Amino acid sequence: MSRILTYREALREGLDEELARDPNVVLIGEEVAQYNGAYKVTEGLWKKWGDQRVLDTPISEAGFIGMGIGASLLGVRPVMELMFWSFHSVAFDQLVSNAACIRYMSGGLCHCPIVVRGPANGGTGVGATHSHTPEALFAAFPGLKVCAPATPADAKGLIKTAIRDNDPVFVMENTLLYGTSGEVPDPADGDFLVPLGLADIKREGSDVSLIAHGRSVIQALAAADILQTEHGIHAEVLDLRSIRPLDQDAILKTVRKTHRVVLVDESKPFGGVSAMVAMLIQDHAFDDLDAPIKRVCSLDAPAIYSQHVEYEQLPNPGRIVGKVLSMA
Amino acid sequence: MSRILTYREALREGLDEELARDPNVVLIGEEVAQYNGAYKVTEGLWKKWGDQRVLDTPISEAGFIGMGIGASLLGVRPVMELMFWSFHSVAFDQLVSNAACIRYMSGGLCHCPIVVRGPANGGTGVGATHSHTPEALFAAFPGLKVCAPATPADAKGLIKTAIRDNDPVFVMENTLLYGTSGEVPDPADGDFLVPLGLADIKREGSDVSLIAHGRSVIQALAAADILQTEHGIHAEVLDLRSIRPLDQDAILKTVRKTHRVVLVDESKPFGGVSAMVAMLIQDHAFDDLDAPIKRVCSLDAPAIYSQHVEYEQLPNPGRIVGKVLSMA
Amino acid sequence: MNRANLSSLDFALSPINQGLTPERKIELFAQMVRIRRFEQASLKYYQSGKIAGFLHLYIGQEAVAVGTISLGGPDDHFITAYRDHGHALAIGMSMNECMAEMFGKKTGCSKGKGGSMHFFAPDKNFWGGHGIVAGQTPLGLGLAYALKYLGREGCCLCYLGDGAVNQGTFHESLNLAALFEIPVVYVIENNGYSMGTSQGRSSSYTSCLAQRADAYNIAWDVIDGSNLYEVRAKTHIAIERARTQHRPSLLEIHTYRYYGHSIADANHKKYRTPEEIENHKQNYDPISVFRRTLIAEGILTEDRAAALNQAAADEAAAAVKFADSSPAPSLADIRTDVYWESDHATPASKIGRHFFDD
Amino acid sequence: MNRANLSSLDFALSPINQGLTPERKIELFAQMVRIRRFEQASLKYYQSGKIAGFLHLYIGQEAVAVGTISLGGPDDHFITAYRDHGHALAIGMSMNECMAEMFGKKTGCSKGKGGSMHFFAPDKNFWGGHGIVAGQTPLGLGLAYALKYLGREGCCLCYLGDGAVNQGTFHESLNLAALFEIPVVYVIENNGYSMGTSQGRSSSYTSCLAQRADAYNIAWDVIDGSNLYEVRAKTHIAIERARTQHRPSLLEIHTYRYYGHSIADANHKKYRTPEEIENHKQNYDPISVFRRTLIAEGILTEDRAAALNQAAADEAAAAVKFADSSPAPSLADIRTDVYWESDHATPASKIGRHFFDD
Ligand SMILES: Cc1ncc(C[n+]2csc(CCOP(=O)(O)OP(=O)(O)O)c2C)c(N)n1
Ligand SMILES: Cc1ncc(C[n+]2csc(CCOP(=O)(O)OP(=O)(O)O)c2C)c(N)n1
Ligand SMILES: [Mg+2]
Ligand SMILES: [Mg+2]
Repeated sequence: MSRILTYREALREGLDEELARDPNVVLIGEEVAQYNGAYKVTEGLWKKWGDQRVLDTPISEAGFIGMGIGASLLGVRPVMELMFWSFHSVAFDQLVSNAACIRYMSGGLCHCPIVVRGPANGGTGVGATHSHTPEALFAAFPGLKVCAPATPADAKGLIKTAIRDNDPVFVMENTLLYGTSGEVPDPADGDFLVPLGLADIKREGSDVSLIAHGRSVIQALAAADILQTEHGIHAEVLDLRSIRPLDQDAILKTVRKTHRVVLVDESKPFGGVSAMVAMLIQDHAFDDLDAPIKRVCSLDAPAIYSQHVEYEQLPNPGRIVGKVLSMA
Repeated sequence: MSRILTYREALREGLDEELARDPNVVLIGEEVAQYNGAYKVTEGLWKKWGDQRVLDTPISEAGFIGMGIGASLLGVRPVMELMFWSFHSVAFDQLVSNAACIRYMSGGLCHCPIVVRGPANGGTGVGATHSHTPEALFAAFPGLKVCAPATPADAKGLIKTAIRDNDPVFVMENTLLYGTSGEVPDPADGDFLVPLGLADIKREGSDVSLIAHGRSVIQALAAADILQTEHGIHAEVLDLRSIRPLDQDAILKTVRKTHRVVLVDESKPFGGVSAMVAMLIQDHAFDDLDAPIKRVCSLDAPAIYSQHVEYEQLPNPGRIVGKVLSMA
Repeated sequence: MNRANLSSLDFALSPINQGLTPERKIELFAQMVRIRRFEQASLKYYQSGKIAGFLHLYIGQEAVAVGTISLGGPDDHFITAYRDHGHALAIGMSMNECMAEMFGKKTGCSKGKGGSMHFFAPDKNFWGGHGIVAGQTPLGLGLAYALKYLGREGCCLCYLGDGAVNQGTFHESLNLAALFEIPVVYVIENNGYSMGTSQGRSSSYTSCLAQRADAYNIAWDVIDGSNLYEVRAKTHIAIERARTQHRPSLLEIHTYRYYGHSIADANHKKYRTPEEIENHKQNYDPISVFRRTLIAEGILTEDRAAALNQAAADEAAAAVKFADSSPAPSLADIRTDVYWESDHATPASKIGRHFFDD
Repeated sequence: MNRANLSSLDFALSPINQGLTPERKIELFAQMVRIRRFEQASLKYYQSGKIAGFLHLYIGQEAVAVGTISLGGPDDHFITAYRDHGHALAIGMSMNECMAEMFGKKTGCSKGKGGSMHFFAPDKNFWGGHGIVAGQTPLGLGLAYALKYLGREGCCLCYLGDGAVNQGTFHESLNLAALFEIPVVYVIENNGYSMGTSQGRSSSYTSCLAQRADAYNIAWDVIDGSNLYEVRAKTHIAIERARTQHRPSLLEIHTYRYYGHSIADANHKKYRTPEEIENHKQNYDPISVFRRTLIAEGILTEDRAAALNQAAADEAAAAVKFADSSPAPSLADIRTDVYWESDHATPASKIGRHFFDD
């Protein structure tokens, strides 16, 4: 039995279940407790679990994330919210020098089972400093794990897996997805987990592979609809879900099936997850490609505020369809 | 007439000339003045130019880099040293939210002519937190420019260009190159500048293209020697010099000449400059490739301390030669 | 925030206020009214969907921006956080360009690229409008450093919130300001809350937030932000300290926002009692307080106040019309204003690839 | 740093010192001697090229690590910066594992992966060894937070330098420590310099660096680091405050390093006068001071001191032999200790690609 939940509710249910399962799980962040979360992901959890388990912090991201890293060394399992992932920039050293490297620098004596979560996306009219999409940036650091769920079920399954994982996992959510709904398995049917490192075919197809993560998956699905109904093109949509670990097998499998690839990635085009995926595909499936790998990324400028053009700066079904058609 | 200078002297000469040319140029950083620079790049400049022009700071990278950004808005042209580029992590927000976005968010009303410079490399036995190579990370942010000189002449030519450029330019130097020497044009023969965005063939060849930047260029040149003398393979070595802007034409040109590519990049392999270069090559020269693009990156772990294996973690001539031979 | 502890000296007698002509006083009053009317209009159009993203209203805090900025001379500069409408208007930016910015239009002060949080007017010495909490604090330091470096006798007023004091960069900035003797005046606009978190839940301190300045041997003061005369009198001292002695100050101005943190803040009546909000509106509203003062001084009449109010409302309505009928940015506009060199089509901009759209 | 201003009370009489047996006092003396001999050996082998990277010697500061760490109980934890050899040995790490770490060997405490700046011994409550200035300060906060969360009556001592106080994260940590009532004791090891920059050129403050704690309503004290008894007496008060009241403290311990910032620092005789260095060696050397004290107390003889010295030198020489003859990490070792899941070959580690070497 599954129920229809919003992405936000699914995350919350996942957090709640893990708070219940393990007394060392603690939620930490700005406005996560008494205010119920800036985006209401943690709504009700402070009331249910109290001050010890759900902790409001001052606006000191480096301080409280570093605190969580330190606490994790002694077995506490902090799940820290960045109100926006964009604010990683003020905590960057703690994230990439301490969380990513402490296990290594200690020769494996330390481990750092933290989760950092929050929304990482553009498209909400908040401008350049609030619209960063840092998943590729962090995946570049060995020692870190990164995932970006696109559906409510994946959001729940991945947040729970992230909390149980003994390495630092950065979960990139999406403000534009919080309100979307989908089927999520019933807890009564058992613990629902989605492993890191496992991609998911969100739509089968044979003509072209659209490979995406996060909200770009939703855009790719919409594009696939248009391609099928208006152009008779059957696009397969592969949702990476997890960026590091990365499901290379699934990537190569869809490429070998369709021989044509469009990567959809909200990152800016210099780099991004898609550049890495392209590198891997051309390396491992060189002879399977009928055409160059193409991408639909954000247009290459800081995120614009204006609601009149912001949509066009991001990957969207129109741009994806256009890109696929241009390959024909 | 050219002279033989070390990379360090060449940088210093470039800084000195720009201090002389423009009274708004100021050097700012930890130990850059009275101590003469942790790596002696700025040696003698405080004595020559005084407190106003060469300024020691406390260990507050976010504070003093933000200060430089703010000052640049009013026409001061700060050249800021990060003692190690690795310390970007504590100033990240100032670098990617303020320096990169202020022009955009102000609709072009502000501009930010700063330079941030310092060494960005591994290989000196200082471990994971001091060995970051963030050139791809910053090149991903539209609004920023990034370069990484490999030779004394390029170091001088690029630092001078960076200082005159009206956008934020991040110059990635290399502690292992500071002591290397090479020909640098004589100032008596005129102002010597190397433009951003112009790659340089450091060695001609016809069989395979080694594309690199920074110290990897030197490693690629050593590998090319071995390939030629021991294996009769003529490798062309393209030095990107500038990461953003990027000389795509030069990249495609060498690919179209040799049809085989090995990218040499000290970045960790998830992403890096090389993933982006691979993406561009397969996109624009798909039919010119006889084999998948291969890479030699740092081995995928935080930088190890041990002097006994550190060399092997980084791209080196042996690993490059091995990679080229494996393609045959 | 304990208003009762705040001083009740008559700051009208301070020399800097005695120098105000009646017309200038009315102008200051009118500026506060304009800010309020402008924001009320923006609220309406935010709710109707014309304005995107966040809307952080300044309503209740007007005396801070108007009082402090009224002291600015030709070489004084200003920078603030995302709650920037009040500063922008006080600085002399037009309602049109501000409203158009929020409507995401090309005629906006930042061409629709910055939005509500990122108003800029460098020609009026106003450097934004910054969205990352406390991210502007080292920039303010840098503006002031530049003034000193360039030999100009001026200072930078850098505003931040009571929640922003807990960002590390602010502390780095304070130390640098003191060490390098930089003419910066930091102004904490203490409205008692950072989003839903009260001052006491976000900051530990001895007597007040400004006293943290002692840590760096920096002068500080606490100001009642409902009293425009007091704001001017005390801020003036700090500005003079900066201009003439190149010494920084930290001011804490007690104030209050009537609305939520942003208009998306549906909670703001949960973390504050209705009585608390009402008390501020009744007793500490900066506009009402100053109106009463000016009437008592015999300078303003209720009629003139009403007329100014109407004029401000009309101006705001006209700004909405202007914004609404202005053109939106084009797709091509997305890619301008990234690089100076590209915008100016310099030779440098033509070498190498700068943009990576496929 | 004005030694003359420091107190000259007889801290031998403090209860925490009165409880020391003669043998324990000699042990503390011996620990300081061991640190010095260990570092002298490491200096020698750094110069001969056996040790790579940086070498930050602790020589001159020994009483800080030994005095403070001697107070640690089973639930007290420790974390410091890159100048970490003294703390490591005081905590009970062996010279062998430390020397081997610097030699880059598999038998090193961090398997040769961390080097001189990154010694770790979690089994002894020692959490590093951290290279980014002040980067450890929120970690220390977190360790202490965890102790409180887990209901253990202990605290975390977190060390930092006088230059590190100007990193923003340290201030964020102080505010959080006070606000959340976290049992952390921050110890500024004030050796007067951050690299070539004297305290006065890097920090602005009122009377001393520790007084910055007032900004957060945190208790603070200043300690003469040449006097082991004083270090113990005053630190103990802070530790008790943490353990029993869950309240943080900020201690500033005045000390001195005889060598340069690191052995790569060729300048250290330029930014300090030879007289200054000599004065410290002659009058404030923590080992000499404590030796004289113990001899005056009739506990130690010159002969025993010499024997301890020799034993330490022998131990260091043996550690060098151990390190030199230990195996280096293999190429395969580069890729372990990145992920816990991979190291433990868990099911999770087998799903998806974790490493991206071609
Ligand atoms: C680094 C960072 N963290 C968090 C936020 C989200 N945020 C925006 S405003 C705000 C509250 C700030 O409160 P305060 O400084 O008191 O200013 P006020 O809004 O009251 O004017 C928060 C948490 C942000 N923009 N930047
Ligand atoms: C963020 C950062 N900036 C700069 C450095 C380089 N650095 C290492 S130690 C040091 C001086 C620190 O001085 P202090 O805190 O007084 O400690 P001490 O070395 O005297 O023990 C500097 C500048 C660094 N490691 N990290
Ligand atoms: Mg506030
Ligand atoms: Mg020091």
